[in-house]
Amino acid sequence: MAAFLARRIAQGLAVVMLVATTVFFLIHAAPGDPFSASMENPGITEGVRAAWRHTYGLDQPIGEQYVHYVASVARGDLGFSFSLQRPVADALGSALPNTLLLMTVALAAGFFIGIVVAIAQVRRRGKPADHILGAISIFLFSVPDFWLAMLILVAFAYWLPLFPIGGSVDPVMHDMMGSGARALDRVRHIILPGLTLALLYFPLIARHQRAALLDAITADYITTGRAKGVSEAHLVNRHALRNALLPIVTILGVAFPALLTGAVFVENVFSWPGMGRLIVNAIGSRDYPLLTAAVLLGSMFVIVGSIGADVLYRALDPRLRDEL
Amino acid sequence: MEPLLSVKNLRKSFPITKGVFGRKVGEVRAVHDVSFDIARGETLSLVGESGCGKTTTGRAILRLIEPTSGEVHFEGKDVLAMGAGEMRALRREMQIIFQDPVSSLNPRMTVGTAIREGLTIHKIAEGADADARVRQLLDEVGLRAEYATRYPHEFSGGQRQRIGIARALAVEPKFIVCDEPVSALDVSVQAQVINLLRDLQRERGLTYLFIAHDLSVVKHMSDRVAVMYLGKIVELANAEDLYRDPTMPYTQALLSAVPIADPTVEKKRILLEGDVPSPAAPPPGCVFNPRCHHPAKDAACTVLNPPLEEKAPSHFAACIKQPPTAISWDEQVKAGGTKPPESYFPVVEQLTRQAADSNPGALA
Amino acid sequence: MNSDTPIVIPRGWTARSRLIRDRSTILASCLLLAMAIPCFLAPLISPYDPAAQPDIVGLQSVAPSFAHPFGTDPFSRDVLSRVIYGGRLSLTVAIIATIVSVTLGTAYGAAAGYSNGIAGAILQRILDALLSIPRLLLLIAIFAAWRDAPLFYFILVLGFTGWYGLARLVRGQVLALKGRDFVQSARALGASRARIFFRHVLPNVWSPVIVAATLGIGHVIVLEAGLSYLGIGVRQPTASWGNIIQDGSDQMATHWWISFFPGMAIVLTVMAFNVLGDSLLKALEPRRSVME
Amino acid sequence: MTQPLLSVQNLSTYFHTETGVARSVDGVSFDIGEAETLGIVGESGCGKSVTALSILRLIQAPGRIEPGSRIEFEGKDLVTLGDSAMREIRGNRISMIFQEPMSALNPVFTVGDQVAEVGRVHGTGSRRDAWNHAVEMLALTGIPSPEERAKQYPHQLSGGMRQRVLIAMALMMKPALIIADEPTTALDVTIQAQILDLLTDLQKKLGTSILMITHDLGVIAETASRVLVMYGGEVVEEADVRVLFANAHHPYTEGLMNAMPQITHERERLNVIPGTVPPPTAWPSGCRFRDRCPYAWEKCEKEHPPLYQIGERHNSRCHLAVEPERRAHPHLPLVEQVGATL
Repeated sequence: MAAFLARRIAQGLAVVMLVATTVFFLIHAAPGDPFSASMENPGITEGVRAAWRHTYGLDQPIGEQYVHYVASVARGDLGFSFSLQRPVADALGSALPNTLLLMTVALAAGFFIGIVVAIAQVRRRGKPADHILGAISIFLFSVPDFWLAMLILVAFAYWLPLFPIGGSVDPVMHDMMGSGARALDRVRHIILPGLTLALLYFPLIARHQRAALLDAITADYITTGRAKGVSEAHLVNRHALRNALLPIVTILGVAFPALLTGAVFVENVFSWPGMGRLIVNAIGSRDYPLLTAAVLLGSMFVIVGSIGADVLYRALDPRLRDEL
Repeated sequence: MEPLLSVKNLRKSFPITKGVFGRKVGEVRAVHDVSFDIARGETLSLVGESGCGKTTTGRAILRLIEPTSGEVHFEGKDVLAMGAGEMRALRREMQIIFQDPVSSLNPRMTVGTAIREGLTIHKIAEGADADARVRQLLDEVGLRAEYATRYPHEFSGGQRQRIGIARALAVEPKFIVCDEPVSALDVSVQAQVINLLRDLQRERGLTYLFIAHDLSVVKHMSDRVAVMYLGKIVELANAEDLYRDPTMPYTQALLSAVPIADPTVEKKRILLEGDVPSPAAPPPGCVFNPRCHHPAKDAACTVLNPPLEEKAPSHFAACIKQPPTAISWDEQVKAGGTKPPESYFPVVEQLTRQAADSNPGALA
Repeated sequence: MNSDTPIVIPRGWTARSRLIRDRSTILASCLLLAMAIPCFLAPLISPYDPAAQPDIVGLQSVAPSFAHPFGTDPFSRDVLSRVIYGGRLSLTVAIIATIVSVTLGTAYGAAAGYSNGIAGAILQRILDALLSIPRLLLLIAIFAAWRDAPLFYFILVLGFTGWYGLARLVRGQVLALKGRDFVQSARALGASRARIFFRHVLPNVWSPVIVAATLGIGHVIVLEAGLSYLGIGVRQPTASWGNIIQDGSDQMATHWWISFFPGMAIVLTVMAFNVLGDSLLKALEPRRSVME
Repeated sequence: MTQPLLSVQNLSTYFHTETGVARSVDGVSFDIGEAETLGIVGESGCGKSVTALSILRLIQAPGRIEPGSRIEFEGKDLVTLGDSAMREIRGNRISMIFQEPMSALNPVFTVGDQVAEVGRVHGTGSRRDAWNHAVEMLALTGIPSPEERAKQYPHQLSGGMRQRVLIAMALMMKPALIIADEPTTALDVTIQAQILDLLTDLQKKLGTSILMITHDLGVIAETASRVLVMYGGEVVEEADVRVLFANAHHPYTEGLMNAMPQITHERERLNVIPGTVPPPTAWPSGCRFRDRCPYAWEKCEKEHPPLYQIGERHNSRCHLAVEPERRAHPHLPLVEQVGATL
């Protein structure tokens, strides 16, 4: 097990360095740089720009910049954000917990809804309920993330003002609340973005789970179960589900990037102070260090997700447990 | 006369690897020191239970699986030393028929194109000439010529097996490896294909290596039979001799296990204990010793490697407890032997004879 | 009357007839045509010039009416015309980008699956690495830097970042095919590696490729919309479904029609592609029917 | 004669598919007595497995047991029995052994757990009791060190061991009837011998009746006391085992016996039944075997043959029963020549 983990982590680190290199060159090969954008301000002369470039080392040959960059990343130093005027690691560090919170809520809700919907569909397979749930799944699967977020925001924060319009806490009152009220305030704020993300996400789970369940309930061991006198409900809930959950675990690996993508848009629409918002804000100022770091962090998410899925799969499947 | 095909000490092992760098931590001995000759026009059968290495042997001879070591000579030519080009040319002489009639035909290729492929590759015929040959081949295997334009999924298992045979025959080979060609078929269809294979052999002077697990089919098809167990040939003899006087205790058990379609026969069966050991960890000495029922079995069997030796004229078996044997009693004692070899032919032999006498077949 | 009497497998079980009998396939195809035909006939049927700003004050963000069925946007442009022209662009971008990624993915996957030994292992490792890059974040970083790149490059980059999943799928298929008896049978006949590859392996990987392409187009439409919404995709004044939504995003609560109609256009089109891809999958490979 | 344990009367199971109605089992009747082994033999597509599944009502949509079918067991009609009452019978009074021991076992539960589940569903004792009972049953089927084996997963056992697990599962509640659907087809011949030996041994010990379904005439000859031969969803011949093998009447039975190579016989040439089994959506009119039959004449096309009684407890669905002289003039050679009949 330890050897397996060590191998996967080593592979993951190699991948992250590879990604860092690719992104570095893709970005630095672009014409212009962050400071050529601020043309409109006449107070900023070419001399000022040169000084800035010097400060951030952008005037050095690209090879040297790369060596310097790789060395920093290896030390864990992700650079200094031009636009935020603070170390990238700091900025990401304060945004990450919010994103993780949102993703955890969405992951849990998405998996829960997805599995429940799939079981409902399989129990009523071929009947109208199955088709309706399937149509809803495919609809939500096709909706652009940001558009759905906008609709939900407008519907439940403006037209029907049940929830706050954005942020993770009430900007004015939060600091003055007692601990119970603060918790409630946080819950009120996370419901809309969390729900949106879960809605975008559950079709992926539901569709895989439904297929896996259908595979499982046509398996021979289900017939054996019936021949033993086991009830249909018990067959689905115990025999089939236990087998069908296995392939779902592997989706975790695929699901992470999907969730991250969703988070970028949903955070923006709901002004959620997370990584996604940070990234989008960095677009306008061409904040290279921040953008590169975001891609690296995203890769790490994906890698950790897939390692987690592998470990979980091996733990759940007795056929693979011996190989750990 | 020189044999058509000669196999010497053929070995194939598959490595078991582990870790990032594919470190080899062991190997599966699929085929271990297999040797035999096949004469022109003969059918030699390889028979044994699943995992005994019979299919690997067949494919290694054709180099569809690259053997680990050993020699294969076809008409005196060293097959394993050939380069890629030479090997491709030789494939015209040696063909294979597969077990699974579903998987052995390309689903996106019409029957005609599939049969024609060999003609094109070896530039045997093209155009109208090739069409005519395809029609003739279809006819020869008992299918209608119009079927050339259809796809494999439109045919039943038995028909597909005929198509596979036509495809192999197209290049006019001298030698065909029949890898369980009838195992996937129902009894009545199986009989059609068996008869077809025998007729083709007679008409075209073909030589077969017939691989199967069904001992009744093997008896019907073969001139000689080699019994394999855990990657080794443990007995090799003329079909008649082998079925009448099985010498290796494994063969005896195998034959006694075959259910007989005659309720009047009183069966006395040698029931083997347990399962075949894993080919990744074959037992030392005789590979069959943990399950052996020979009364003279002793510690020597777990040490000495029994050679495949001639026990009766042209009847080879690998057992140091069945006389005659070249492994002297002294050697056996030195290896821990306590029971001297003795001739042992349990009930099986009488059983098969009795049955043959008492019931000459309902129709025959 | 011999062994060749009846053809056992009913012809009705073929992929084509399964597809034709499937009601959702027909619905999806009709929907797709209904969306695509107007888009590609944009100059003929569009009521206004999509870039015209007739009256920036009087016609600013007007609600849907007979004259402007989808209303107008903050620059007084007709939303319906922009949705039609935007659709032409969005669809074109998605189709070309998908062609690029399907070509690359099939080629790479086939090469990775068909090469033996070290070459195959290296190709697989590279693929593993590529698969762990989050596509959207990468695209944001690239387009933030290359903000003035022409549309053509935008499409190419979309294509070049979209083939990893398909490559993995194709590689898996090719590996499975290599072990199939009919490939062994071709080898035994003396077929060359090239012949085996082109005659026996490639023709059998088309079905997952077609499915992936169908689903891929839908995916790229959404992706393009997202990037345009963030301001780094298709640029103003050229209309694309994504940037029309952006035009109205600030006033969603008060002028919902600006963002709503292009959004609906995306949903309907993408849904049609997804349903179609799903039915194709069911028809071509009844065992695997999950979108990836 | 005493009341049979199981009496199947006019059983029809059709599959209502898009490509037509598949009449997989079409009017099958038979009885099984106490401690008897009835064999059903036939090739793939003859309806033998569907018959077995129908008895336990394990047919899934689009399959359906047609009205008019009766399956009488211990005084109840299984066709009309309520679902929960039917579940009471499954695994308890009638149990089943399947062909593929690997896929018939759930890969994610231990084998002990799966055997014990039968006890938990039907028993009254605690989980502990069920487990202990399961271990006993595993021991009974000859699994060495059953306590440890019970804690293993199916993939950790060999094919023969898995089949023993299925047998243990079937025997848990000491059922009156075991349906064995090709129980040894997936096994090697030496393992098959072990399993058949075990089954007959256990039957003697426990007095259970067995319905043995197989395509292998050898297995039938060695295990069954009475045999049904099925073709085209119908019983085409039934007789006591010795009578059947000595005196096969139906041309299909006869053809099958002579098509099979046998280890005990020398045969220059195998007899061939030409053609293949027609699809169950399109059985031929009249006799369903007629276009593969060497004796078929006009009557066979026009008239669906009834099950004629031709001897004591020996029936055959063939018009030769009333016109036996036609057997002397087959219009097809009994040993087919390749190419001759194209």
